[in-house]
Amino acid sequence: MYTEKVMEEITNPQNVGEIADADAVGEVGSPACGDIMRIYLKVEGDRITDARFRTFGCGAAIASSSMATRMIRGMSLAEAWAVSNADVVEALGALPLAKVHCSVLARDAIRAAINDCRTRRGLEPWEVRSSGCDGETGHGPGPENG
Amino acid sequence: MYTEKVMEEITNPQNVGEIADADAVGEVGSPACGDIMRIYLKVEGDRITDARFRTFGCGAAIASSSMATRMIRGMSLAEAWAVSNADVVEALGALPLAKVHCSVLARDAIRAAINDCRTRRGLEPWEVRSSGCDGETGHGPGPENG
Amino acid sequence: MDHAATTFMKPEVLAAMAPYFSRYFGNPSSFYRFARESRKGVEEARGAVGAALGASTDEIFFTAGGSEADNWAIKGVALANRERGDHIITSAIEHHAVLHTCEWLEKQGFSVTYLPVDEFGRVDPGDVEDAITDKTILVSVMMANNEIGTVQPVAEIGKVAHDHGVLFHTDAVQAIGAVPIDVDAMGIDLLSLSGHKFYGPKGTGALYIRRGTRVENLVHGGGQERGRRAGTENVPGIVGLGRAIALATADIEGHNRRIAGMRDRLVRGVLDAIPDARANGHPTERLANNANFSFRYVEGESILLLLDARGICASTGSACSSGSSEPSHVLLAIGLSHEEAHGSLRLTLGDANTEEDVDHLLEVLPDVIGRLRQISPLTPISARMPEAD
Amino acid sequence: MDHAATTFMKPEVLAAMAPYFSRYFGNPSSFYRFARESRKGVEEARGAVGAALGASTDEIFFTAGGSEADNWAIKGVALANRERGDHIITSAIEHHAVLHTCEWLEKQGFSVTYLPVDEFGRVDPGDVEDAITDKTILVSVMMANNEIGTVQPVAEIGKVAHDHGVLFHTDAVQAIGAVPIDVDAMGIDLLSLSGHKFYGPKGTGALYIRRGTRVENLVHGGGQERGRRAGTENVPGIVGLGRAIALATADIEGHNRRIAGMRDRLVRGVLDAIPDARANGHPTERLANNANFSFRYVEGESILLLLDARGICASTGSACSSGSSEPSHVLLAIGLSHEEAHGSLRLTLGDANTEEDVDHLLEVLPDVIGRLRQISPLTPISARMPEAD
Ligand SMILES: Cc1ncc(COP(=O)(O)O)c(C=O)c1O
Ligand SMILES: Cc1ncc(COP(=O)(O)O)c(C=O)c1O
Repeated sequence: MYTEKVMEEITNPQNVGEIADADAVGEVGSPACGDIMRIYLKVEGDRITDARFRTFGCGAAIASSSMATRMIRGMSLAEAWAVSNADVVEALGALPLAKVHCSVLARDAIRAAINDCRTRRGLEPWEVRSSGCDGETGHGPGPENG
Repeated sequence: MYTEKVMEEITNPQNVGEIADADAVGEVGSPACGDIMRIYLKVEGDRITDARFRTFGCGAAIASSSMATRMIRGMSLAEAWAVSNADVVEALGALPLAKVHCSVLARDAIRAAINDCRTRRGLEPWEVRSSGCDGETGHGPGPENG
Repeated sequence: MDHAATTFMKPEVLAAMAPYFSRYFGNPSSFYRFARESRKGVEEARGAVGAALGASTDEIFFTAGGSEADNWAIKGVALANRERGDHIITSAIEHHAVLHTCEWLEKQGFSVTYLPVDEFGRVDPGDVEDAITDKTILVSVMMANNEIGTVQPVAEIGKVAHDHGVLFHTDAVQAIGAVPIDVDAMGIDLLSLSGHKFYGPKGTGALYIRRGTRVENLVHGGGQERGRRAGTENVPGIVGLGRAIALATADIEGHNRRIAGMRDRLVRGVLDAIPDARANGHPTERLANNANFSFRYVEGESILLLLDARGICASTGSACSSGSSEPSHVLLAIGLSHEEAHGSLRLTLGDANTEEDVDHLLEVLPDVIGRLRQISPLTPISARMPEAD
Repeated sequence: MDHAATTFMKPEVLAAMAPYFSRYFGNPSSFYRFARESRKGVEEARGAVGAALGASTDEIFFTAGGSEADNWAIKGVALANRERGDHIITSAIEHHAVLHTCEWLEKQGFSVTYLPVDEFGRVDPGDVEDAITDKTILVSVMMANNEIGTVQPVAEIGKVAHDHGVLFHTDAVQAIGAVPIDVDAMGIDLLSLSGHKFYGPKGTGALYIRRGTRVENLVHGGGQERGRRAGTENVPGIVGLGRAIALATADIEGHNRRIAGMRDRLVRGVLDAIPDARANGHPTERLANNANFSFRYVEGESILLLLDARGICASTGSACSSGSSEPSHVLLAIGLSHEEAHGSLRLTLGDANTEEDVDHLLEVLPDVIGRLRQISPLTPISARMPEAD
């Protein structure tokens, strides 16, 4: 069902854990949905210097969180906001169709963390609509267009 | 489907043919039914001295006619009338359930021939109800009880 | 000579199935890597079926045989499209898997038109067109008939159906490996097939469903076959079906040429040797392997029995097993009398048959018919052999 | 350790099937002597199934699996007895082959009661009695549950049904070879089974129908299975099913003793080694081979994946594949929270398992759960292993 590459990401996920003095935390999902993703960020100026996660969920959820945190380390907040779920899938190589919603969750968790960061700094959050259990999300305007 | 014994009766039927100067002929069935049996008798006094048949029909029909003519040779007319379809099946050893109606046809053909004989002699026919395509027959009272 | 009833399984087919019985026995819907081989086997077979029909892989759904496929196609379309209409068109010479399914739908309130056929067993596409009403949701006409071998003008019928926005199902159980099939060119929306008719395993089949076609499930339950046919997949069977259809459709033309050569010699030989006989079905639009005869004055089952005693397997449309021995609905539909219909014989050649088999049949059959005619009260004196005893 | 999903085929079963693929390939409904071996094989298998259930041979009808048998039984009884009533009683923990069939019948205008179960997954026969109305035509309660292994009080339920003149169907797919069955003593009118759950072939199954029970056909067509299930018989499959059921039911008690011994050690070992874990299902009224756990804070699919990476096949009630990842209806029905239901693991032992497999599982599973709990945001600090990097 999963490719070798995704299985590697599941059996050896990167960036597992919390950041004690995190500058931002984003969480999406719920136990009822079967998926919870929580992403911790360390942000210096505009740049993400550390990203970690905790995830309750299926293999694709773990792999997506692991890959997402790897991708956004070193990015600016705007760059990280622009990471789409398709980018996550591409970085993983492939996900089964039924599992693509997990990559959407990862994107949403990143965005939730970024907005947490902005709020803590007294800034308006960028617009986002959160995803339900079914992984459908409205595409709020990113920083590029808002 | 058929036992070896019945197959033997089908591949080597006995008493096939006509009797040129028959004392009686009985025919039952129709082409639409898929079965026609015609039995020819030579009767001396009360005794059947020869019996022959022609049959259009399935294997069981051929085997039943063959066996029936073998059975009634040498019988009195009353004895032959008393031959039941079960007697024919028993003499054949066994018939598939779906083929039992062929033994009924054989009995009916015998009875038709016997009544033809009685009629030619100016006697009342014994009571009989003829069978339809489905092989169901009413059991008219035989000579024993009428 | 009864390959239309069922075929032996080719050694290549059994060889393809073998590893899936005990080594790759995983449930393809299971999750772990161990089940991957099973999944791969199933998906390769799906590809082979798709390729044989000119269809996409995701339009192929495996079933337990031709009957299930026919039932599913017809009930599935009927029940899923009820609000669009309640009228179905089929032909009088369909297999019972289609006819009895239509009769069942009639009991559920649908109305069914059973189109007549001509003396050769062909449906007229014009009749299909005339029968279509604004209530019609489905036309189901078989690609090739199992008794008399007649091949239908499927592409024309498909076009008529589509011109009127009606779905078209065809029972291609007898056509696989015999008629080149392209579901798009032929306008087919649903197509049934059965593995054991082309040297594949018994108890396997498939239904082609054109993408986007609304079909209700027949077997509800687990999510197998993308949620459309419940039940743990018969992995070895499916793998065997895939291998068999690839073999059967690799060289349809060459296969037909070889088989039709034998068949034509057989038909000529029989008609030359036996008077009061006719060949049923279409002279040219017919399956290469099928020969169907009516012999007057005799009944089909007894022909089979005497042939069987001489080592020849055959079939008859006369099914004298129900007590009320019904003659073949196909033979009656092409205009035969009850008597002629009762005296029918179907010989269907296959990969195992040789010219020697044809010689043997031509040697045995005239004698068999002769002996039965001697027994029959219907035979005119002129057609009778000299009395035996 | 996923024998409830499917089993490998025993060598004896394949050996029994082998001659029927290519040597005795006749169509058992054919007529000639050549087909006799096929017929004999099918009828012997029918006898074996009848013997395993305490039923007569003529009450056994072969199908293409458990799902078809469930569909046939429930739709067949419903449609054939509609004028007597339109109410069906089943349980909340049935297999989807039963539940989705009942839902389909609801769409056709039937009404269905889905009985609750207790925390161990048992149906209360008193609830069955209370649910029966004068419109009730069928009770369908499974003999043993496929996820949590709970065995139902089938005989009591059968008695209640019969006391009220209601037919009783049971899905015994998981029970064959594990629960001794006597359809008369248990008051069963219809019973479904599936070959590949007891080392028989995939794509085979059977429905027991008590003599005289009114059941409409599911697959219409030819006269196979005494006119009740159309389709050329899957002769090798049927023969294999017969052989497999004879083997599986030869020594149920001995088999259960051996398997339950391993299973009990496994359950004790898991609960001892892993905190915040519970064993689901009934403590005693359960299949000998089934162990079902909930591990808090983690999700089932990820458990499977990590086990798979260590060479262990297992199953979970959490089916996170539809997008809206539904937790198991069975686990919710016994009162688990969504989180607990998502974190379930089913291990089912079979003839191929040894004590070494149990050792291996006990070695691997605590680590797997530990690693996933370390990843999970739900895990309390107290239940977390020291951070890795
Ligand atoms: C309890 C139960 N019923 C029905 C089925 C369906 O059986 P099959 O997959 O053979 O159709 C299964 C197995 O998946 C089962 O466990
Ligand atoms: C034309 C046709 N349709 C359907 C069927 C049914 O196929 P199966 O016996 O595989 O269910 C057959 C064969 O018996 C057939 O010849």
